[in-house]
Amino acid sequence: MSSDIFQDIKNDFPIFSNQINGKDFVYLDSAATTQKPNDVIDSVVHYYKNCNSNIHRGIYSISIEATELYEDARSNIGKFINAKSSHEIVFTRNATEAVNLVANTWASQNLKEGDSIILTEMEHHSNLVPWQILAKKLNLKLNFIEIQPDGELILDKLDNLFQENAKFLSLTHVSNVLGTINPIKDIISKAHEHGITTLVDAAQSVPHMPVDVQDLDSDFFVFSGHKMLGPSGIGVLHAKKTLLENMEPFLYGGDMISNVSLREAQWNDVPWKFEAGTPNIAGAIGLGKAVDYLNQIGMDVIHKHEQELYNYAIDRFSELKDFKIFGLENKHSTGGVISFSYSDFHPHDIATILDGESIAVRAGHHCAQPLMEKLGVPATTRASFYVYNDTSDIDKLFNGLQKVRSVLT
Amino acid sequence: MSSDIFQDIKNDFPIFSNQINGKDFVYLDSAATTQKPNDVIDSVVHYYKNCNSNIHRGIYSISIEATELYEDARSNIGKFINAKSSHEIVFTRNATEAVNLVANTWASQNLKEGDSIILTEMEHHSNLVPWQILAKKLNLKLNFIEIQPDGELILDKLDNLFQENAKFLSLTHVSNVLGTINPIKDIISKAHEHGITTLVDAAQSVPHMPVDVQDLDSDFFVFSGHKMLGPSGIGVLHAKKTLLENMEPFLYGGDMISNVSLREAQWNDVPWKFEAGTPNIAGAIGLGKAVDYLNQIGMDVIHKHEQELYNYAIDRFSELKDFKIFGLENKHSTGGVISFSYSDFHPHDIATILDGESIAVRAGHHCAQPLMEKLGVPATTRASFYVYNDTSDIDKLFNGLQKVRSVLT
Amino acid sequence: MSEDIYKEIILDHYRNPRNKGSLSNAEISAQDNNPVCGDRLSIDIKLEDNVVSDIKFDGEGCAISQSSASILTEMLMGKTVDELSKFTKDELLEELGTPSLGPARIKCALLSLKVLKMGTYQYLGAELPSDSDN
Amino acid sequence: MSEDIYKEIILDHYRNPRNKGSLSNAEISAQDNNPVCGDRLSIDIKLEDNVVSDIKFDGEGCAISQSSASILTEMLMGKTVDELSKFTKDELLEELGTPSLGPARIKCALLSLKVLKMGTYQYLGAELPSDSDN
Ligand SMILES: Cc1ncc(COP(=O)(O)O)c(C=O)c1O
Ligand SMILES: Cc1ncc(COP(=O)(O)O)c(C=O)c1O
Repeated sequence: MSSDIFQDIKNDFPIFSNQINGKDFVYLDSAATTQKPNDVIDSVVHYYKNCNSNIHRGIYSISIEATELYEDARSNIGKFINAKSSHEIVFTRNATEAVNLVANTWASQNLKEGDSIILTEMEHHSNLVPWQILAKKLNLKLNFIEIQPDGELILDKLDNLFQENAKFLSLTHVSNVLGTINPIKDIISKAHEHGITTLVDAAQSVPHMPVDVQDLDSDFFVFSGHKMLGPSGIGVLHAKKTLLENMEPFLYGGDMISNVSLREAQWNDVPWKFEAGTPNIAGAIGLGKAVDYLNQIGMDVIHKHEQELYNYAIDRFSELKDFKIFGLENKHSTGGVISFSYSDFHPHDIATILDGESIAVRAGHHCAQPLMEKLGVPATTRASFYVYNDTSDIDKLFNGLQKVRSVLT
Repeated sequence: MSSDIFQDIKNDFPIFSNQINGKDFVYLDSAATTQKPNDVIDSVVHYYKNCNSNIHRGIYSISIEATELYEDARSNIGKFINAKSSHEIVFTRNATEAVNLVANTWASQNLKEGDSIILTEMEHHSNLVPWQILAKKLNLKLNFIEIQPDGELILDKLDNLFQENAKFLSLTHVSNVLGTINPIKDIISKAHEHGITTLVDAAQSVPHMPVDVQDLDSDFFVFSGHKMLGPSGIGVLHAKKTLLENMEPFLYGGDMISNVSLREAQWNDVPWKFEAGTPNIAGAIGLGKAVDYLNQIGMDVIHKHEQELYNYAIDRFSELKDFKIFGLENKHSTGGVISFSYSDFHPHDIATILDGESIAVRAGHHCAQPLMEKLGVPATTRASFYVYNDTSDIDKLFNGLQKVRSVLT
Repeated sequence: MSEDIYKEIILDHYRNPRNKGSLSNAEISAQDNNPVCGDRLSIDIKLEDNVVSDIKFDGEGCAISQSSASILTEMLMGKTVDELSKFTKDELLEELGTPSLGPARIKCALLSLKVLKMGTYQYLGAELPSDSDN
Repeated sequence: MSEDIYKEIILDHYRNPRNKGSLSNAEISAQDNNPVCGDRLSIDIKLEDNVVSDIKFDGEGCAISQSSASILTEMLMGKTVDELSKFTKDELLEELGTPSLGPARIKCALLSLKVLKMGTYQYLGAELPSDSDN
């Protein structure tokens, strides 16, 4: 492979020291969630064992330490995506909550009856259903950027979609089913020409490639910590500061206020205005450490690693009869995801039989039912890669797929 | 003390094996957040090291295992508060989010212009500000159950408050400043006679005393995991199942749906309908373990332990000049919380000087500014107890308070 | 939770489904699907004197759901409507030979039974008993 | 983060605040509070030929905020308005003798400076420069 960094990397991830079903564990479901390196687990444990306390309002030493760790994590994550200021980083539970936050605040305040929201046909349910509901509530129109059979967006009709009533565009950076990297910088720039505000669902891009929110010029930008080596229950909303400052809060309660009387309240500064109640402190700290770990390898190195794995896999799987990779012709793939069909074997049977070989892949609609419909299948099997995967994992998947055929025919 | 269980209990909590500022650590801020026992930390680590994966949709072994752990935690927590069914337990980030969930769903759907919401003057901001905002949005009235100087609710005017337009009552079970245990069973029963739906903020009761939601007959009931030995970032909404079933969802996205097309979606069953996106899996699992730990001791034993500490503290502190405990005359105190003033020393100075002695107490408004106003102080100093505290902690606090006087006079 | 659940009987019925197709004028007829995996299943039953005289299933889906449907149709032939309404999931799972199917796949195995129950209760004009939760 | 921040000078000014009170007809006058801890502070300044000729502070709060205000008033006597507007927090913190006050208490120490700046900028008709974040 491209880099020796990946040689012994599985040792950093304690889950790979276990045998599962008596065999070495092959994890190929990182698009759903990623495994955690010791650094991240240790940082969570360190917080619990050494400075576990509530933040922001404590005067004593461990609370000051915890507050610093929490806010340092915010800065760290801000730098990772090149945010202009760490005050543009709002901690949420996950990407889903971040999308809902924007739907309930900025979009609810600024969109009016007759306006339209532009989405794509390849959105994850989390970047689709919140807009369906908002559209019903405010009488908005939803319009979709369609996709070609190879999984690329059809962009030559953008000028039609970006007409007068279009006010908001929410789209995924990378498809969680096909791995397509959408040319969001161009799309955002065109959207801005039409005065359209934009949200990028970066749940599948930030973990896998270098990303620069200032360069992309996105207005809102969301991702999940658990998909990038980080802990459970922490996600991020990035937004331009002036947007955040002009938005009403999302949830109300402790910590997001500056002053409260029985009938009135004033808000804290951004980003805290959007973090009501005691946050997932350990989660934020762990995500900061995950970013350190990723930075040590380098996001460009990770991106290249996954593309090499992808090419190796495509090559190997070409030997399999009736094996079809969705979006294979697509030239803009992260390399992190392979969705496939295999003869007429049902994805659930494939996944179950692979599990018997201690290989974890996902089978189902991947929270993208409209895309499944477009692809003409009820479900696919999906193998997805990350830093800890190597060609031996792909070889084992290859052998597993042969086993599937022998069991089912 | 009452029970030998508490003899060596500090050994279960790794934070107490550290010295802080060169001295044994005395933690007296459990009302803000509690320390974590090894059992809880280990359960989080176990998840990350052995079955870290996304839940509900995975077909492979570790995902099945993680799903079981997550759903077992739900059952466990349901039993802990004697919920009728584990399907009445919704995981949230914290108590604050749970209150906001109800404000944005049930209350938004069912309250109409002119209706009134009843609160009390001792609410935490998290059970106050969401209702202020909803009241503004829907033109509702807010009415407050007042408190006496000793910290008890004035209940003889309830009949006036519970008049025709009163439709919703949201009140705290135990005050986080005064420790007052409100007679919520009676209040709820009276509210129900008037057709008033109820929410109980149990953030300070569930951790400290036996609680039975069927006996209390609350409609909605919220608490936070981090205040009961559980991890960061996990909280609970309990609600009667028919209420949950008739509520619109709160957040939209993956996992809370059963079926999605480009323009329509159907919802999953309760409680999953209210858990959009990848949840805090490790958090839920850890909270399940916290409940096991608390059960091993017994909630009645914990309650008694805290009351013994409280009585011991009151006794010792009576020797201090100009030392005033707020709500001391109150006969219904958990025993978990002592808020005090001490001469004219400012709470921040008290807390800072105690920190120098490695004693953590809280100073400030405790997210209850209206209550502070009622008490006629800008802030108080608060010491709060939990399972791991003992009389030696109180002795050290006593010595610390003498040091405060010697530094500041 | 491994290929062990693909017992011979399941694979046999998966490869050679029995009673596949549909019946016109069936007295009992129902269908359902599992959107998570796209399994789709319909069952048609003809009755004579309250006894199953013919039965067919149709659908698409995984080996477990389809073979379970095929096996179920064989088990039901000749049964009375009363017996249909009382048929238990344990009977079906025992016949499948995979009692420890695990939570991820058990829904697949029980889809056919769910469809049977929907149809039978509808025929009887009764309400489907809901699973007890917890 | 301990009692070490209670240096002699702080305790001296806490116990015996200088220039406490208010001035009528002050040219510069401002007040602010910190709702988190309930600190409250006002500063009044009389100018003669653009030079501080009298200065008083009033308020309630912790030892740090009140002594810092008292110390600040002593430091400002005789300064020009231009010098007031350029006065830095480092000058004040150095005088307090507690450069490592820590994030939890530094706001207390700087409340008096914040009030001074509010009043001075208002007097000058200029906009208060916002702190750079991050
Ligand atoms: C009575 C009460 N309600 C609500 C809360 C809010 O809890 P959280 O910050 O975990 O949402 C607290 C904790 O500070 C509390 O004491
Ligand atoms: C493209 C995309 N968007 C959003 C999400 C939702 O992420 P989460 O469940 O962490 O909120 C996912 C993950 O499943 C995803 O792949």
